[in-house]
Amino acid sequence: MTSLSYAAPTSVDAAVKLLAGAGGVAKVLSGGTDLLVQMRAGRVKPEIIVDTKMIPGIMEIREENGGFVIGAATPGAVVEAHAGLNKAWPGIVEALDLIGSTQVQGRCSLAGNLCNASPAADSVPALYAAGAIAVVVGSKGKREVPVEQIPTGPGRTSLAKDEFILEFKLPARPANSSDAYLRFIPRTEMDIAVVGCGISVTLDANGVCTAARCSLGAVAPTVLLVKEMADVLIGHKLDADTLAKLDAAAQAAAKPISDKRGTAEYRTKVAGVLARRVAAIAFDRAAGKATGKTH
Amino acid sequence: MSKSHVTTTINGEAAEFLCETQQTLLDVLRDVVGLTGAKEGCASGDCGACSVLIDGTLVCSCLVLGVEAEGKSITTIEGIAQGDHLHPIQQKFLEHAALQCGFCTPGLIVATKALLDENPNPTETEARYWLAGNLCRCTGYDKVIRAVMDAAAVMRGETV
Amino acid sequence: MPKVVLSSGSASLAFTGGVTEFEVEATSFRRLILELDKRFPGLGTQVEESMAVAIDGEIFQDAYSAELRPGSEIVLIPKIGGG
Amino acid sequence: MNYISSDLKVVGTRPIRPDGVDKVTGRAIFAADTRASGMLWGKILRSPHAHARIVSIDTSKAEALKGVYAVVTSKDFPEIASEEAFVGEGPMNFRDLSDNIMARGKALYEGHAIAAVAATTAAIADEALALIDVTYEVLPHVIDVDEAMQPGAPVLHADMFTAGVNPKPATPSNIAKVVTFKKGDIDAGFAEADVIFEDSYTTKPVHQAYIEPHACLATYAPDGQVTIHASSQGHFMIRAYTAKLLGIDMAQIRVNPAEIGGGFGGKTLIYLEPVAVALSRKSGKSVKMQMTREEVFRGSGPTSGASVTVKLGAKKDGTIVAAQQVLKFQAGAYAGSPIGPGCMCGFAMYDIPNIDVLGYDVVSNRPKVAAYRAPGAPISSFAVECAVDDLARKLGIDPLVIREKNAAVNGTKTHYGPTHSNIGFTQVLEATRAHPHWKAPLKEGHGRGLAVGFWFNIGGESSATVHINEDGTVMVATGSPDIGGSRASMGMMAAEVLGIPVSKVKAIVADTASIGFTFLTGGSRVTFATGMAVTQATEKVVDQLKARAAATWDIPVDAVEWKDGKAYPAGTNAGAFEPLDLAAIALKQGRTGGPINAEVSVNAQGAGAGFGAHICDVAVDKETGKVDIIRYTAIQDVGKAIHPSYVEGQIQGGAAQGIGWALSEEYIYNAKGQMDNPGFLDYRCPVASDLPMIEAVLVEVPNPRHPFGARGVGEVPIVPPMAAISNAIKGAIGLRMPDLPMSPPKIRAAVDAAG
Repeated sequence: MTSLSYAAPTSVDAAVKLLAGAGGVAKVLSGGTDLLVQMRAGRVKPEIIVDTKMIPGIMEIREENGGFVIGAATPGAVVEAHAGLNKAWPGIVEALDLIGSTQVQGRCSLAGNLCNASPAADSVPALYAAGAIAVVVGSKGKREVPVEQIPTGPGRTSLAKDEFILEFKLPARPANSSDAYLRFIPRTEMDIAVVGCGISVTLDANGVCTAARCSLGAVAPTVLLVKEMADVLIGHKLDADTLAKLDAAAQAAAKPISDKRGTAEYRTKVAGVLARRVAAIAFDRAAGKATGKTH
Repeated sequence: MSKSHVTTTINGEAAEFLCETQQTLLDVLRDVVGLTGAKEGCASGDCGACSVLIDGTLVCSCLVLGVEAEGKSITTIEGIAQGDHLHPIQQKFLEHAALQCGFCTPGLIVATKALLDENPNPTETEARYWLAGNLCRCTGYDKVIRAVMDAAAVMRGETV
Repeated sequence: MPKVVLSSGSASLAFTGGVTEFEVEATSFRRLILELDKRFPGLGTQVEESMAVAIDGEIFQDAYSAELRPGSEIVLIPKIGGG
Repeated sequence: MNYISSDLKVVGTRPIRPDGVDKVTGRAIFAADTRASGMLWGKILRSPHAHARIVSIDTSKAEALKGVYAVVTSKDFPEIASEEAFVGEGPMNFRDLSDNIMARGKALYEGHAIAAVAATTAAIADEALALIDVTYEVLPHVIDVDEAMQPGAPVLHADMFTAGVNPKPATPSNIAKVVTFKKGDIDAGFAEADVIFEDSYTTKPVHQAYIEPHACLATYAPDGQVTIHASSQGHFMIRAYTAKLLGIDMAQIRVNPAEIGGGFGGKTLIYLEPVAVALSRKSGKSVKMQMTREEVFRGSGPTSGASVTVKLGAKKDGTIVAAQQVLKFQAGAYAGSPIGPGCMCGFAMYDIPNIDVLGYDVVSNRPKVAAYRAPGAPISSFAVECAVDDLARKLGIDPLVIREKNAAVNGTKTHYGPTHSNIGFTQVLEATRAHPHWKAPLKEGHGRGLAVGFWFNIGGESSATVHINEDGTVMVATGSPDIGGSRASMGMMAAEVLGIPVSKVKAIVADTASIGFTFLTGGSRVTFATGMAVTQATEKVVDQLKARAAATWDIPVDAVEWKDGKAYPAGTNAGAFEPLDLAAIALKQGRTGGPINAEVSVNAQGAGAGFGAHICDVAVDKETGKVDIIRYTAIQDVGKAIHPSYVEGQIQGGAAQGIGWALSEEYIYNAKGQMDNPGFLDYRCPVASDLPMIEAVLVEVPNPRHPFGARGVGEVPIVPPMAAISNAIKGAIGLRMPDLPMSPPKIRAAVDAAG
């Protein structure tokens, strides 16, 4: 049988060298909550596992230029405990919090969730809506990539074999800005999203939206950044008419399949429902009206 | 096949073991170290029966590689009681009949310990969401939640 | 004489040729089984091996030692298991 | 003796269970925790096809792999003639069972075992499985029950001619059996009805989903002696099946009952043990086997899915005068769905003069069904209890009133024959009416549902021994695997009879070589039947204790009475002696006549039927179709709660499983007939945050057949939930959800369809 090796490099360079030097499949291990399941099921058969958690800074959160830098392997539980992130990016925090159980929260990471490239990943729509930047490292050095350019299809990413994500950058927030994420699942916990929606907005003093980014999960082969939804919001308050248009824009953007988690028709309708509900939370938060967890 | 040598701490005591890379921490605990208290219910992180603490953080040991235990401190169900003195969580699970078959119980107790270490005064809803990753098919969770809330009160010194 | 009732339209009717009610001379369940086999070959064994009976309303999974009164009603029903 | 009216000191209290500390400290040994020196790991190759002829199996490459010690296929198991037997739960054909554990000729479902290997590590065993070369001829398959009954459907068994129809059919089909039950004159009944209600319902197969996967450790010694450690609901059942399927004498097989991590009926069948023994026989080494969760779903039995119609006729005042039901049950790949009890239970809660029930047992390309809590009754009752609710709506009658009006009482003759006696349904309905939940105001948009349920409960064969230790403590051993705390209740009944604290009694589960035959733990029979054996054995021990005291005092034994753990002279005429306590008699037992112990085996009859009523409040999100359970109350006649905590636990657990069945659990198949959701992620059992507290209300109408009045408890609570929830949803949004699970997409579609 093929032997599987393991390395836990303590520098980016060492990690990149290991990835570049692998003859067969090399897998980056951060939280392992997807990788180990896939290995167990025989869906991936790596030759080497490169555990990146010993790389300095990769498990930390720091503030930089008024924004935040989140180490790629920072576990969900650590992100959720960070007061600054909860205040500035509650949507990202709640999205990451929705991945798996408390046990999974002890391990799961933004990078893993993004690079697993599932269209139903919970934290990814929130990252898209936030306009997060992934800092990618590899043999050719460092590059900054908008997160929506990382996944290219189910289970596929734009990263080269010798590349991995080191950290995520979240921009500084203007006043009256916030975000929110909701997903729909049949149970209260432990399910994969049937539909997910992330929205980030900035309002003016009158509650009129001046900037917005909207995303949908589990309704296409990858998470979608939906400009048409943002266009509906920008320049408007969240009144009944705007909500109806947002609902319609979300439904129009959704191109889901029918599978064991839901029918295409159902997913399309729920995409509209969630868009309305998420927008309401994001607008309230941006206006300083609501905080706290949604469950 | 070459095995890795891992130096770690298990239930407060220094431990060493040899394992293959693909062996999970659960496999290692059960088949190499001989601690069978953590159970395999799914091997995919969906049932929580294999819950352990790594440096105080609650994880599914089926989703951790054995080699990742290097330098860490692992707490399993076998390390929750102090000698023959049961932890209040264990005592309350017994008093409230919070187990029937007992297969999910080790995982539930380890997860409850992590909850109460972090949040000594959880609401019922917080306890239910925290424990959502620990499937129990026998009890309907009613008596489990009662035991958790009662254990929390005892640990806060409010009741005995 | 005790009365035997086949309330189920199951395999047992194949033994009786569709007869659902008849009387049997027996004072014990054991005797009843023997009489059933005599009258409808195979039925007694079928009842003993894979059926339960209700004697005067009470279900017996095994009625081997049960006594029958002259007016007893014996209903043959499928054996019951559980989860 | 009967203690129903006695002043009880132990029974009815809530002591800590004897196996509790082991289970909260991780010490308890389940089957997967057992080890043997030099043991191998056994793994099973399973069919990827729903229906296929096995053309050839080439195991040579697997056998040649280093570390592989044995490979077995169906050729390693004796061919068995078609023979019906009642060994486990329900009638079982041994030939089918043999085919099910190792496919012979055809693979009948995805997950059907094809071959097995034993190797030094699990990883090598997995690798060996991949080297087994199986040539299949894929056949058309059928999954759905209604489709399986159609003419022209792929036929699974060429020798299956529907039983129960006259004359015998000329061609084989997938309909194994037809069952009918009739009472009164159904046509006359409908003719006199003022109102008729009729509807159709479907349910999906659901798995028992015990958290512990099947596991065993087997050793076939060179002298032919077999030792098995197994997790099962009946180690005598494991012995019987293993003996039969391998042609080994029972005396050569010893089965040790490991702790069992849940069963709910699903561990009343055998899957691994004969395979492990065959691998051990071939390899000369101990073999351990453990299913993955995926194998549990694909390869072990869920309960039936079904298609059901119900037609009810009633007078204007709510009196139901006619009731008709047609049930089509999926049996899985082999005959033997719980169609019988399904047909019997639906209307068992009611006193209806004219009843007609028709049931079909239908095979299709799915895993063979296994028992699951009150097998058949939840499916049948879901349909009936939804129909009764809608009938009440049509009549403008309160849902509790229509059930009170038509409730079965003592003396009600059922449509399947027996007459109800000593039942507590009236008391259950009284407790329902009196419960604050029934009267509590309902929030805007919420709905409240009520449903009732019935299960026979069973008795059967049980053995128990009671030993007095030299220090006066007591050992109780039974042959019943303890699945939910029964060791506690066995010890409590013995302590009560002896008049000593339960802390002085230790109850264990003995292996097949150490105790008399005991039927498996199922059908809610242990507290009833095994409890009866324990009580009688303890009484025999008390007789001996009295005899020893009598001998010590040199007085007649009937001049001694036993009270509170001591022998007393019975009245002043008997003489003036200081009472002798158990410890004092125990200390001298060797010299006063030898060790004191007793074994009793019973075949208990008259288990005492159980009835329950569940009240459920729900909130429905009409936009997403999601249902939240807001409040849940389960009321049940339990006869007498020996250990009330574990009785409540049975009710709460059963209700929770029913909630999963109602809302989220199902087997989902793809077009190839493969299960699409074989894991806890997408099978969706309820998690802690899905449920509210479940209030269990114990109604105690004693069962006169049991020394303490106990009835079976574990089955009834899974019967009412599905209808209670469907009825609550109807209350909330005005729509009937007749198809399980009532999942969000179905509810949203129903809301949209209704406009």
